[in-house]
Amino acid sequence: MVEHLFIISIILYLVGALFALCLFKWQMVGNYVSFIFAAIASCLGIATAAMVLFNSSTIRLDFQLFLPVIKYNFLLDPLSSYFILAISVISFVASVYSIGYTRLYVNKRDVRFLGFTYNLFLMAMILVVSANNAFVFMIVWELMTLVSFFLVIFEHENPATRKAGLVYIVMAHIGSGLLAIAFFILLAYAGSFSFDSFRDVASQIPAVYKNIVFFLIIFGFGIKAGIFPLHLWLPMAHPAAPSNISMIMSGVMIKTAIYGFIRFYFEFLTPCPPWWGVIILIIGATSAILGILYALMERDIKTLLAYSSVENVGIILIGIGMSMIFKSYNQMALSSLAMIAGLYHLFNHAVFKCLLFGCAGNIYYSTHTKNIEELGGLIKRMQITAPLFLIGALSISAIPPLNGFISEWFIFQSLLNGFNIPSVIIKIITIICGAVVALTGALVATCFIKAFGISFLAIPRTKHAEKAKEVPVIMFISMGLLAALCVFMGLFPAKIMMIINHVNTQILGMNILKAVTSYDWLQMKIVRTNFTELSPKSATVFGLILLGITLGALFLMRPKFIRKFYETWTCGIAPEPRLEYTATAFTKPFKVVFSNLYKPRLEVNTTYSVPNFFVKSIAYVGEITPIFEKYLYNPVSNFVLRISDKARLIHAGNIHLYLAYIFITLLILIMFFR
Amino acid sequence: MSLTSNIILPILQLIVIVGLSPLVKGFINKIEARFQCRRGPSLFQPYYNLIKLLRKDAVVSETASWIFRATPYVTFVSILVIALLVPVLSSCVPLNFTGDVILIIYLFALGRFFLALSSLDTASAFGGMGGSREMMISSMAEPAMMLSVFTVSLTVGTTNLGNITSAFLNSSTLLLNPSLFLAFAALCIVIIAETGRIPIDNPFTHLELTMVHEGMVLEFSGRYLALIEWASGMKLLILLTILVNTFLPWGVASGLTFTGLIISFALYVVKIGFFAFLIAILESSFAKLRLFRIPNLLGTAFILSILAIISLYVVG
Amino acid sequence: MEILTLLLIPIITATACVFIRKHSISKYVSIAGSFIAFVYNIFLNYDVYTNHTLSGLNSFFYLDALSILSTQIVTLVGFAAALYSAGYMEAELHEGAFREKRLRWYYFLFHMFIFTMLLVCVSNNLGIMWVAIEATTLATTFLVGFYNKKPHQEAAWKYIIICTVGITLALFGVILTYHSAKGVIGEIGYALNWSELITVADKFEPHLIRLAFLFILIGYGTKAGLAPMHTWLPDAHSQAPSPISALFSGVLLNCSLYGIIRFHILTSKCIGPDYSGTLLMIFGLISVLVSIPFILIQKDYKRLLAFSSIEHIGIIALGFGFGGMYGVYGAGLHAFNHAVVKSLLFFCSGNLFLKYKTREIEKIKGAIKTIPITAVISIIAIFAITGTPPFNIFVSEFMVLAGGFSSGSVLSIIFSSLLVIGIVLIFIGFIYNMFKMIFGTPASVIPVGEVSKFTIAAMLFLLFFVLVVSIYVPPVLNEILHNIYDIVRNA
Amino acid sequence: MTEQVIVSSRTIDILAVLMLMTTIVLVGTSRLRTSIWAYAIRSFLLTWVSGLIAYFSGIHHIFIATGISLALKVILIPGFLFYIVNKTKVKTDVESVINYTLSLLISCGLILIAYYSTQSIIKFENDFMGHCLPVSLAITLLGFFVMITRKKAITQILGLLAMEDGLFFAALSTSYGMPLIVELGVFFDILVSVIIMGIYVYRIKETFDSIDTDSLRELKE
Repeated sequence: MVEHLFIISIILYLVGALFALCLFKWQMVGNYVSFIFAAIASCLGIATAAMVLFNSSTIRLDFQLFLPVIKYNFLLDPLSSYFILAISVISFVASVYSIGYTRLYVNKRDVRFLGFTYNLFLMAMILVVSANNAFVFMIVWELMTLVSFFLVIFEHENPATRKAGLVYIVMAHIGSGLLAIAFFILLAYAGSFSFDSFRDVASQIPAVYKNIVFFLIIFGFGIKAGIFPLHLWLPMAHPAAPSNISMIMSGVMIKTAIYGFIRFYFEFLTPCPPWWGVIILIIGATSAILGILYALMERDIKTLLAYSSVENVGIILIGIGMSMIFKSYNQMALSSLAMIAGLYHLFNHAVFKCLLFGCAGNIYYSTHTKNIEELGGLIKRMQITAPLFLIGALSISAIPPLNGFISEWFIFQSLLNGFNIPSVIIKIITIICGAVVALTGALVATCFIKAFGISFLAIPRTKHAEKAKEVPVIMFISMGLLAALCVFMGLFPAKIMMIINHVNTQILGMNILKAVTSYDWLQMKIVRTNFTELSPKSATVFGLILLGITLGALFLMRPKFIRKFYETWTCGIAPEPRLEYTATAFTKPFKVVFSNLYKPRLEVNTTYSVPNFFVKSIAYVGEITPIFEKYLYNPVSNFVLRISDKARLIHAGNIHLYLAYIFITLLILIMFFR
Repeated sequence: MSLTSNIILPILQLIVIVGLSPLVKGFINKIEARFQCRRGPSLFQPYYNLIKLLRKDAVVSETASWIFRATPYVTFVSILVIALLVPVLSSCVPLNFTGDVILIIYLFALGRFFLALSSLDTASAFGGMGGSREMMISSMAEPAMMLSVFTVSLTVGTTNLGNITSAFLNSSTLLLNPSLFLAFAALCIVIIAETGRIPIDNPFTHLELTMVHEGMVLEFSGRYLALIEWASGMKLLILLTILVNTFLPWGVASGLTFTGLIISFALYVVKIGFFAFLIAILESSFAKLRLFRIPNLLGTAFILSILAIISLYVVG
Repeated sequence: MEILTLLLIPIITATACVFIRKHSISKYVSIAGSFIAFVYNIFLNYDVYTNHTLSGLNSFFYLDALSILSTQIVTLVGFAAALYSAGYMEAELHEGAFREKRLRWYYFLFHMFIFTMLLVCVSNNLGIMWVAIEATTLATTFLVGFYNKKPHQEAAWKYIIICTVGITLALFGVILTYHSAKGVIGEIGYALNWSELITVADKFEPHLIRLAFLFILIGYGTKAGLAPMHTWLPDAHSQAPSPISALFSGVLLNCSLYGIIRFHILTSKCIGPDYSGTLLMIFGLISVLVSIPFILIQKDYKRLLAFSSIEHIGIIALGFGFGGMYGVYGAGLHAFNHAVVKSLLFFCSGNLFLKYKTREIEKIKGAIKTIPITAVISIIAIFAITGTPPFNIFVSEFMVLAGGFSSGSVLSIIFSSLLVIGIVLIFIGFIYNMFKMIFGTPASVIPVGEVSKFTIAAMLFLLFFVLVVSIYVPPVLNEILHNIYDIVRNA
Repeated sequence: MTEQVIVSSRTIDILAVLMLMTTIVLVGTSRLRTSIWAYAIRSFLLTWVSGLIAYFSGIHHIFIATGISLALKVILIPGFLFYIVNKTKVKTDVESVINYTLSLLISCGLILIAYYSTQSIIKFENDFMGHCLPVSLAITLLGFFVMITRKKAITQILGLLAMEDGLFFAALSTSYGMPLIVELGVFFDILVSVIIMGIYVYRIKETFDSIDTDSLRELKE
């Protein structure tokens, strides 16, 4: 039953792709067809995942089709179905959204190609998380990369887009190369490509090879996940892609890397030493803080969101890392608590990041700009997008009672539990990570206050923003769904934890549902850890009651309260856009405080109409140095190119030289291999 | 605990926090006036202000959106919810189950979020300036706050303020712990930063370029201003309450006896008064720091809290 | 007898082409001839498929899985190239690159070339095989210098000198083998027949065989383009007309490698697989590593492809060197895949050349706008040649690597890790150049539209094989590859 | 072992050494015509050897091979080369990349290598014609060396031919020549290749108006 659903959904993706390609003339129709197919298929995906999760079963699909020597194994276990769930939810929403969004391109570019690659992309992601065989995994993994690459360079006339695409595909391919080596090393021990055999030999691999594989995996998957300093491609590629694609890339594609981490570290490489977990933890913390610091300085809203994805991946990895540490100290209950934190945040991030990218897409759709300095006052012009963005912003900054807060809370709880770890060093590291997470949370809030406040509030700064109007309805339906999901996951965490618990029972063999949920005196289900309880539901209820009381009291105090509207007091002049606070100005204090990291460069050049007296114009350039490109990537690539340039002497074009090569080779062989 | 207590205690707490918070402000103003050799306004001046403002209509900027109008209510209510989460008179907190100190911290963040938004909402430059500075200060304060709170909750083994208080009440030896003193110091600095008192921010200034909190709320008037003022007053009181009831919990009623409540109330007033007095001294003996000196101060707080944690882990 | 027919087809076609003066007819003749050869060879395939070996002319010819794979590649690519040159040479003719009557010689040499390569694959006598390999050089020298300008003559000269030297060295290896064989067999006539040698190879005198294999490796390796004997290859490939370059990369290299593999089998039967296997691995790895820098900083896209051929020959050599099921199977499959994809890429390059009249990467922009079909096909082909899933080269490279890693010896694990890194770097080089040429907006006023129907037909024909083999290895091919593994293993 | 066989084997050894000397002449001389003559002489010696072998081994097809090589290697090819030299009217002295004394020293080294590398094989042979294999290898290497160091295109052809002589000698001396069909094929290949090379020498002379291979350096990275 379930496997049939699964196969059908895959087939539907394929059919959608082919349909999109076949409908030559009617682009609009092709557009609808492909995305509707995708939507249906993702619904089936949701159903599949739900079935597998709820009767927590594992389903194997093995085909011996096509290639002789190699089997095609797929496995649907709770872990993979959790990811399938996330992917399918997001892809459903994105598909519905795309139906509206793609109108931007109809008859301007080849929408058929978009639909084609889009469907393949979704299919590839589903297959990545369900593959049970190294060979199949590599194929679908690279297919995912390849298709998303074509989506990134969809607007290839723009040089920036081309650069983004190049950087993306190159880095992704380096990652896959490392992954391949890791797989092969495992293969050398397992003797077969199947993941099952990897699981079987997990304990027999010698430590040194395990460590090699560990680092290969960090880099291989880390590039896709966008951890610092391997994040370079992410803030380039995600903005370059069409918004409906960035929804998926940021929402779920980078999560497939997290899936890889979990598969390897909790199944193929167990038991793992504590310091692995510590490394993951530190990587997570670094990515979190640096990611948000760079997001803070961004003016391009999609780049900002991309950097914030880096930050969130960091937070997820903190959860995973804690879980690994606890596991290696064999404290399974805490390990699964941390795992809940990580996976919960994973799902949350998928939801609100998708929502935010959708709103960014709406903004681009109606204003054709992504630079928030050119926006403003949209809240009056796009009256539905604004609240949706606000909800997204609130939940990404972990404001209760929305979902972001829950996972943040769990992260804090698991970090607090670091005191159970025997080693003092690790204890201290965990607590410092706690501080980092706290700082990150505050910075996220700032960052999204900036993003929302500058682009939606006050007066429009440019014509684009003034002429902005609301986008087609179909784009709201999907995003409304996401917003609702944000609220739901914020208010009823126990439900989500029930799902994640299935995953835990599979990969950690630990069912802590009883331990982490209980009932309060109003018999409402609440979440609890060994430190405390949390019931966002009742907190919200009380909040609403108090709000009611406040309003009532105020009404009683002055029944006929009225507001008078006047223009803002700006020291006597009529308020105009130029007087508004800009995004750059808003984050200026942080630029000063963290100037060691940013190395800000600013130049002011003034042109005078009458020298030194009447200023005609003042140009102010302020930018931050991209230290990773400057000090890490450029040197490496330059080095490689320099070496290659030296190598050109081999082909000097002189035939005597060429003959001499052969002669010398011959002599060497005769002397030494005789 | 019985249903009655679950009805009565919240109401009591609300009354105490909501009722006393203007008085604390008035008290601080009075003391400072005394230090400046003025008679100063009456203790109850803040009450008069609030009532006056509540009676008035509001003037709203025409560029502002519904965010601006929603902000006062959000801020006020979020503070009220917090008021239900902290132990004031009795160590058994009514809404213990709904959340812990982390929730409290993020509820503060909720109010701050909306305030900062509304500061940007009225296309005036001062608002934005105030908002960005406020965000900077609070972000810097966040880690120190978190860590000092962690120190306390790790010594006790819970993050619920109520349980913390009762734990300290039960065994006073727990309190004699050097790391707690470090945490206490850190928390004091953080509270000053959070409530925007001198030397971080001057609550009395309306000189444009020095405004932080005042800059944010510059455009509010009438009822909205009243709610925000009141909320900030309550924030001060709540933070002080957390401070005193965590680090010097003596006298806090553990049960729900009438006498117990009376005693703890009396002691509570004394402690709060003491700390208010300290703030007054501080404010009248220091000048406001330069904006970019503030991170150093908060950094000190952070270092203190880190030391607290490390000493806790290493020494035990 | 069947084998003789296979050989006769190209000869007849060649002679026919000489006598037909008008290109409009001769092109169809050549297409027809190569097509017949292609189809006929498929039937031969089935014969070998049913009864594992095939021999004719009192065992003068000998076909087993190894040789049938090579003939298959020869005829397949040969047909595609004939189809392509019909369009390409016509376009060149219109450009006035040469006079029409020289085209006859083009087709004559073209089919003689195919004939010689077929002879290499089907001859049972290793001496004849040597003669045939030398003959391929002689047949193609004029094709390399076909345009007869300075660079073409230079390329031709380097080609014939270097290759002849190499082949001459190989002859020494053949002689030594013959010498040691005579020691065992004694009877002269058959002493160089593979079918005889393989039976008695284990009784050979080891020192002789070792020395012989060295000379064979150097000699045929020169022709196969194994570094550091590869130096003729980029020049010849870049100067020859595109269809000929396609045949060079796709087929000629394989044929010479085929020679090496034959001796590799003999040697490993005599003194165990390690000696020759290790040598193959070393040269394979050197070839891969040498090709990397030139691909990274290449300015001429035909040279780029040439260097990539060196890399892939290296990979095939590595595969045979690793040995084992995965290694050999993968190597065989890789030979096929590389032949198909690389010829396809050379066809693409030919179309680019016809459209832009330059071989410099920098001067080409926005091909996807001007020649969309070629551009799309070349994108696919580039991703295929760089071993990107889900295309066919990935499958074979993956198997070769699996062979390397699962063979257990530390040396081969290190080699395969280096191979992975090399493959990634080469991918980077290719993609970088692809971006320059394919995407963007065309700079100057290049007329939009494909050049010739024939070229597109040839490309689609090959593309079909690329896409099919990437998801499905036909049972015949599969069986043949398995047989090759048996042949190598039984040694 | 019969008297006559021993005698002929000794003669063959002597001839081998003579061939080696002609090759050294090829290395040492600075005159084009001299080196062509050296080639002719070497081929003649080679033919002599094969005649001898054919005589006492009594294998008939070697006679055929002898005849062909006499016609081809002693008469045709040298003639063709002289024809080319006259036709292209090149200056008839050979420039070398490295000077002659040094190249002579190197060639000594090569001969040593040839002996060194074949000794392990000779050990297993009977002492009969012990010099042949190393000498033939030496000739091959020397020819190769000439190809590397001499600049003129024609000298490269000569080097190649020297290599092939060495191989023929190896084939003859070790195993009485290859099977006839192979021999024929090899002869054919040599002839054709020399012709083609000649044609190219002519063409290169036409286009580059020199047959100096240093002018062929356009194609490079």
